Amino acid sequence: MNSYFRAKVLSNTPLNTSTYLLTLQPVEQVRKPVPGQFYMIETGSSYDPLLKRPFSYLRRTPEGIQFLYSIRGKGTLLMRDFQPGKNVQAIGPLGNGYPNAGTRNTPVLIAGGTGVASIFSLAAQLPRKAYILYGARCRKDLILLNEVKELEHRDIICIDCTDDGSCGMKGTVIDALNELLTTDFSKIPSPLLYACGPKPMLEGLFRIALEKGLKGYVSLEEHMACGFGACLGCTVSTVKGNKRVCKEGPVFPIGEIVW
Amino acid sequence: MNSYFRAKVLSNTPLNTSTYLLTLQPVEQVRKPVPGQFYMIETGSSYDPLLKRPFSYLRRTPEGIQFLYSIRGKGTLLMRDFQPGKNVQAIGPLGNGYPNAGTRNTPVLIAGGTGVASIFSLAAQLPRKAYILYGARCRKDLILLNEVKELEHRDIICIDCTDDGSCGMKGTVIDALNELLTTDFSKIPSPLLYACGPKPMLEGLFRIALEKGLKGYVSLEEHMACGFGACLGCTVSTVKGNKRVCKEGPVFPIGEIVW
Amino acid sequence: MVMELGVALGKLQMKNPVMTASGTFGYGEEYADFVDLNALGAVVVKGISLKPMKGNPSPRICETSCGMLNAIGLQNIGVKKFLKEKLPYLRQFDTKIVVNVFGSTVQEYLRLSEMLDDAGVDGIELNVSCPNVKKGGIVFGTDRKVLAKLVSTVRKAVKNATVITKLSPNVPSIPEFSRTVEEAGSDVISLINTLPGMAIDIETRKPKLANITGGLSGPAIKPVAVRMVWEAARSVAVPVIGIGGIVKTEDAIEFMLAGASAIQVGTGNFINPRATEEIAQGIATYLEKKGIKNIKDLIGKMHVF
Amino acid sequence: MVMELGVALGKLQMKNPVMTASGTFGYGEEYADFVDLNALGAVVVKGISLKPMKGNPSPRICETSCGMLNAIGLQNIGVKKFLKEKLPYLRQFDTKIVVNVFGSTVQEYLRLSEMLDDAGVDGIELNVSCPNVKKGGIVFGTDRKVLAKLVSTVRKAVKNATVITKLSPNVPSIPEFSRTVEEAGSDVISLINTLPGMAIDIETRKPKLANITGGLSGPAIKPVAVRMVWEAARSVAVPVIGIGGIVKTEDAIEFMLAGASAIQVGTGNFINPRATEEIAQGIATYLEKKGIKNIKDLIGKMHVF
Ligand SMILES: Cc1cc2nc3c(=O)[nH]c(=O)nc-3n(C[C@H](O)[C@H](O)[C@H](O)COP(=O)(O)OP(=O)(O)OC[C@H]3O[C@@H](n4cnc5c(N)ncnc54)[C@H](O)[C@@H]3O)c2cc1C
Ligand SMILES: Cc1cc2nc3c(=O)[nH]c(=O)nc-3n(C[C@H](O)[C@H](O)[C@H](O)COP(=O)(O)OP(=O)(O)OC[C@H]3O[C@@H](n4cnc5c(N)ncnc54)[C@H](O)[C@@H]3O)c2cc1C
Ligand SMILES: Cc1cc2nc3c(=O)[nH]c(=O)nc-3n(C[C@H](O)[C@H](O)[C@H](O)COP(=O)(O)O)c2cc1C
Ligand SMILES: Cc1cc2nc3c(=O)[nH]c(=O)nc-3n(C[C@H](O)[C@H](O)[C@H](O)COP(=O)(O)O)c2cc1C
Ligand code: FES
Ligand code: FES
Repeated sequence: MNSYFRAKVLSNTPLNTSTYLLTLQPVEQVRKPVPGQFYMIETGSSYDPLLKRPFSYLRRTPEGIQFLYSIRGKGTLLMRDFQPGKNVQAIGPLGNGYPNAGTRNTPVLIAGGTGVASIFSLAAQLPRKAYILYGARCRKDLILLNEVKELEHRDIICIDCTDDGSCGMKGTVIDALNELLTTDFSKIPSPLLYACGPKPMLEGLFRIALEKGLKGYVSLEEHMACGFGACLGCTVSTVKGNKRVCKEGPVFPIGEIVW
Repeated sequence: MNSYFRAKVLSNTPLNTSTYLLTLQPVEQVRKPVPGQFYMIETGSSYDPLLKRPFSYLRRTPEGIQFLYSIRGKGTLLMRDFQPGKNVQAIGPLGNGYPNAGTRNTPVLIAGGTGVASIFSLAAQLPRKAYILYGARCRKDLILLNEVKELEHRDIICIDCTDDGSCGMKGTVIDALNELLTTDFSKIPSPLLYACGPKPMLEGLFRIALEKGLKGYVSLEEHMACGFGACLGCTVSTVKGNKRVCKEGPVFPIGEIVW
Repeated sequence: MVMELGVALGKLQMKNPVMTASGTFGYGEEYADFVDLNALGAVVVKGISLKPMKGNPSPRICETSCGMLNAIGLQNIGVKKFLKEKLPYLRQFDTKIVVNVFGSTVQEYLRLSEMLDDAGVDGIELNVSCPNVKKGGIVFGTDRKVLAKLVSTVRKAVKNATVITKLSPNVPSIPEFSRTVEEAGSDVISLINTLPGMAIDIETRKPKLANITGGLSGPAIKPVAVRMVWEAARSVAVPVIGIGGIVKTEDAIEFMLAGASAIQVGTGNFINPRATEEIAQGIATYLEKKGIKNIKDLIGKMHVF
Repeated sequence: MVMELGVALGKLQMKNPVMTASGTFGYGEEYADFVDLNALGAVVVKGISLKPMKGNPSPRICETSCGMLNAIGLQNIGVKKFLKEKLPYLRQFDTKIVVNVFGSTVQEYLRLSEMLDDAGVDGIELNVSCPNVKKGGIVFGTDRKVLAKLVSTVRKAVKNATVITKLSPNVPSIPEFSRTVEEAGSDVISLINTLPGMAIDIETRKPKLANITGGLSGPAIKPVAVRMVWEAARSVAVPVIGIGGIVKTEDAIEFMLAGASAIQVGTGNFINPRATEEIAQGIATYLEKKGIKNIKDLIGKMHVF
């Protein structure tokens, strides 16, 4: 079983102008990922870019492993040119996935932007009733919205929202969460938060959790060099000292992080 | 008229396992090249490789400019992946072409390996009887041999040779030249040499020229950073001091070079 | 938006902060095909010595990861020929002319600077990364006493031209050397010159440069250069020119945020011969986008956490 | 062909010249998934201090052209925890164990070295690129007197372990510093550590590292590193370990031709976590192809024109 492996690009499909769905087919026997884990993916064959880039595990298909990525800088720009058949090196699955909710809690999932990749992978395998709040700037940034909505048949209630109101509720996921908790709080038996998204969103969530005494988990991002705990480049301040996002995370109990 | 321009890859075809025929279509108005000139071509979009690479002008087609390149290192390896439609930046035409033979001389062209690109472009526009000696390691390295042979209908006599004897005469072009000069010397009115190929070949040629009192021109290669005379990186020792291969060359009178 | 792009390096008033780095822009004319020299703040020409020099044997350059090594060996046509054949060409343009000079004794630097000052060039850039023959080959730029002597001697003799000292990156402390040069009277400090490096071909087992070692330049050295420029700018009051790995507008802005009042594009010219002109334009666009009216509000304006 | 791949660095006998560079290989166990540690000449662990250190705030790393900057700030678990929790793991393997150490006084280095020597580690690598609190923050590695004092003190106290001094690249003369360290008794010299650098995000205008400056590593610095290793190896008789930008076999060979008796792979481990093992294999393949029976015939065997 390998965690450093060669994979073939099966497909690389634009979902909107800046987000792509990438399917990699490992050409070696590899480990199985769990939701919340991530992979380090090589973006080019030269030394510029030098380091692999971290991407959350989205889902497995019979042929391969899928990822969502948005174009940010030089690495993701090169990924856009990945042609089917191309070989790339990858490392993974890495980090720790989302802990189980336990039988008594109701998972409340919160996804912002490409954070949907990690949250969707979790939602897709939840065994029972849950909520999923999904927000983005506008309609076309609500990547995979249909897939998320389809989870409703498995009793997962999806609340989508956009900053500009072009789809779902107008406002941020934090607004949506506040509203959900205000109106339906009593109806949700011990909500347990699971969140992945931009830092300001996670900070907002932390404040709500503190205020309402909620528990939960957040998936964090930090710049990474290795992805497997060797460089100490990706640490985050926690109440228990510095922790490596790639190794002790990327998923952390929300209350552990020093924001 | 631009000499720094963007071009589109029209085609990029393997001619053998390590040599490719590249056709670039400038998307801007560009200057016309003459045989012996070259272009600096960008091989990748990142800073690794950093510098453009020099390639001789092979010929023009109605659609674009053609080059021959063999895989040597990281730049040419990336060129192999050029897909039709790709944009590349290029500079050219650069340097000085081959001087005219004058009416009384008989051009004797000598090409070794990919040196055939530069020599073929010259041969293709010679107005009168000439010889072309073309050598490579083996049959499959005699790139464009058919095109070279077709020049015979224009009274250009082609003598091909291979180190392993798998095609044409067994031996080097220098052997072939020696033989030609020994057997047919009297029949060739004032031979004028034009050569492009690996350094050992050109050195061999220089010795023959010295010995037999022949004149002619050689096209040289040196590592280049700019290609247009600014960096002084590509100098060669000549009897008149250091000269820039990219600017005063790449074609030099054979007797001027300090070997 | 009306923007102020001009910067003053001592008496040297440039229409914008974009200069060319010595040795990468020939004598200017090599770029006539690519760049409108009128669009540049200043042209810095290839290093000039009193007598012509033929430089090192080939190979003189090789590529490295995101950089290149060069060992040109300061080949140049000598100051006389420069004044006669190259300067008149440059004078046609509405740009400042800076001449990079080097010698093997203080006297040679002095003589060169006087000749160029008399000829009316706008700036003289002292390349101090050359061995001092009098001092047993020690490089001028790495001995503070020798460096101070050189700079003050030249400074006293030069009447009109702005004196720029180009620091060697090969010193233990950039702040100390910057202060040394400032105290010696240099009007401006420029940095960095190339980092000494080497490369070996493992097939032939030979060094890739005939000279064995050469100077590393290009994007690879940018982080080192930005750090040194930041250190220099914090240590002195005179303007600092940032050099090292600038290829695009973003790189130029980075150096200016670190404290550079102007920048020089070197190896970047080989990658994109139009780089200087594009960067001059790009800086204007950046300022406009950010609503910065005067380029001074960019210089040294990095926000610290 | 029977080949001799083993090299001796003083008393430190390694089965092959491939080592890991401190700070890029954790405590070894982080690579258990990727590398058979038995295949390596030695494992050099993350820099250890007497007391645990929490290091710098994030962001601690950023990528640059063909390189990366890091400002980890020497975060580590402290020597006690290392001896108790990490050393036993490494002892399982048939490889040498080298511990990189640093302190803020000579006494701290001494205490650390003694503890590690007593614990039976094979080598102690002195990281001297840290500020000396007693000497007003000056970096140990950039002051020859302080450096000599440090090395000789440690050398006298250590009984069995091989003492390796890791030179700072931030010195005016590598030959001088190499000789200083050799004279002070260092068994081996390793170089280079990272080059100080920085990068600024032009959108936020903030430095890309919370610490503002960091150390540059990776392929970008290889030419500088090869040059310094060549200078060091020519200046001293003790073995030199080459470090800086080694990612592939070719890079390792280049350093050995320049004079390195062994090499360390740093940033290369992030690019390819199997790099060390592949390079150990690759060197054997190269020697075989070239018909070189003993690796000694590679070390310093660059052909000069
Ligand atoms: C555990 C983890 C999981 C991730 N999952 C996904 C995912 O599923 N889909 C997705 O699109 N992105 C994801 N990211 C973010 C992704 O790694 C970055 O967008 C990517 O590395 C940017 O690379 P680049 O070369 O294009 O940008 P660069 O040129 O390197 O930088 C462009 C910008 O991106 C920022 N950036 C660079 N690296 C990171 C990083 N590691 N984390 C956050 N910001 C960074 C830089 O600060 C800069 O502002 C994840 C990050 C982590 C740490
Ligand atoms: C004026 C001129 C015209 C040329 N025309 C052609 C042509 O038509 N077809 C063709 O295939 N090649 C031609 N070359 C050679 C070509 O430029 C090199 O093969 C190419 O630059 C190698 O690039 P790389 O990145 O693949 O190799 P690198 O990784 O840079 O190096 C691989 C090997 O190639 C050698 N090399 C690198 N650059 C040059 C160079 N500029 N000249 C000679 N050797 C070099 C290196 O020393 C090394 O041994 C020409 C060179 C010059 C100077
Ligand atoms: C080919 C070449 C020649 C150079 N010649 C000189 C020179 O004559 N005088 C000088 O002071 N610097 C010279 N330099 C150094 C550059 O001016 C500049 O300081 C250095 O290359 C770093 O900038 P860059 O990374 O933008 O190239 C030369 C650099 C190169 C690449
Ligand atoms: C993330 C990181 C952490 C490092 N930590 C240490 C350290 O603790 N002690 C030390 O001596 N060097 C440390 N170094 C320097 C490396 O050991 C090595 O000298 C340097 O990175 C150059 O080699 P490279 O280009 O192969 O990475 C560190 C380097 C990196 C990239
Ligand atoms: S990325 Fe290296 S320790 Fe996390
Ligand atoms: S390649 Fe720059 S002068 Fe010829």
